[in-house]
Amino acid sequence: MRFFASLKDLIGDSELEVQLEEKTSVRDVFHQLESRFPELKKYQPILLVAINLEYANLDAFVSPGDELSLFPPVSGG
Amino acid sequence: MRFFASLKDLIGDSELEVQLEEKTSVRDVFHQLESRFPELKKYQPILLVAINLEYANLDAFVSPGDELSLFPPVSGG
Amino acid sequence: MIQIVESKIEREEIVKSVSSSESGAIVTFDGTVRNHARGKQVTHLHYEAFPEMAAKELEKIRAEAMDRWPLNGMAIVHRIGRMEIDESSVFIAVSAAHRQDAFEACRFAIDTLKTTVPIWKKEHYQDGEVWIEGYGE
Amino acid sequence: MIQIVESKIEREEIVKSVSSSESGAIVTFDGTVRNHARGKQVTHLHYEAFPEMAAKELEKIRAEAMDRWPLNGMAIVHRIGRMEIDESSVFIAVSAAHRQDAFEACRFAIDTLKTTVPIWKKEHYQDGEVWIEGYGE
Repeated sequence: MRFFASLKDLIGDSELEVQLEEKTSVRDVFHQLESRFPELKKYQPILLVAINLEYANLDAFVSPGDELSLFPPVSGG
Repeated sequence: MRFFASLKDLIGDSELEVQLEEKTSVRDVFHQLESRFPELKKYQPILLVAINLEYANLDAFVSPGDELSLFPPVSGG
Repeated sequence: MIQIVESKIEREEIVKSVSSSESGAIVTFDGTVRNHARGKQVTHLHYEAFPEMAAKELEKIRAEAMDRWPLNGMAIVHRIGRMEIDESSVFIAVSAAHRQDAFEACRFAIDTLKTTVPIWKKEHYQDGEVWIEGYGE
Repeated sequence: MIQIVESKIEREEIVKSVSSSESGAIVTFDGTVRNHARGKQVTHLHYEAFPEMAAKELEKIRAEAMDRWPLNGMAIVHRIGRMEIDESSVFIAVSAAHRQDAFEACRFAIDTLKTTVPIWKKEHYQDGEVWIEGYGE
């Protein structure tokens, strides 16, 4: 998994390896992560999700080998 | 008087001295000019008029000493 | 900066003239000479101005834009004389704290310029030349 | 030209990359670092990107713009890393035969970029720093 901006600061790292046994929803991965990083909770309503460089949402599924990224709303420009 | 673009070509000069005895409407000046340059007629509906560098119209008056300019619709940019 | 020039337009210089630490956006419009118009191949252009009045009308456009939008700066430079394909005939730069204002003011400036500023374009083709008078597009 | 760069943005080069003899208009948007934001004095900015995905999203913006408007070219360059006041963080150049298309496509590109491209800005003040996340303006 990859994290950016304040989410990276919160996790304390830009990458994290997550073991999946099979297809899992992003929501489940997020909740597992939330149990380790309780502050993640406040991100849920605004969180952006990408799977393999494409936007997805919390109901999407990730399989072993996929690259899942979580980040806050963007502010480029 | 000053002329620009195709009007200058039509008159054959960029300037022309016109003798005014007193306040005269631009329309009258135009008609005097039209008697010398009949091709001016076709310009009447589209003609732009400036007196002393400010836009005016055919009903405006010019006095001796004023600078009257006539030109076609603009196409800068 | 309001200028009517006879030489090549220096874009970077004009952009610098409007930039400021208060600005978050600079929008520019660059009018360039196209190689075709009215279904004909254009070889080059010639622009003529009523210079004193054109400068005055350009100033009016800037004053009105600065009044209508919260801008930090606006520069308008129009070139006259002979111009080749690809060269710039007019360059407008607008700076503002917020981009919406810069976009709207820049568009207002070029739209107004094309109807009020006494400058005329003559298109030269292989087989002749024509004064363009008034804007259809 | 779609680029994410770490060095100063070269505006003239980007404009050249979109200019063509078929174009009558080039509109550019230049996003510059303001010296204040949210009521605070800004000392400098830092931009971070999700680089592979940001490049992909910028390409999508260009593809959609080229599809929706009759354009001759569109270039988008975003700088990341540390930026000082007055420096450009993003530069967009759009060329088209007609100015309306260039204006609309340029505005579409910056508006879309600000909501879809994974790049984040951190504002640095005298007394701290804050990640800006999401756009209010």
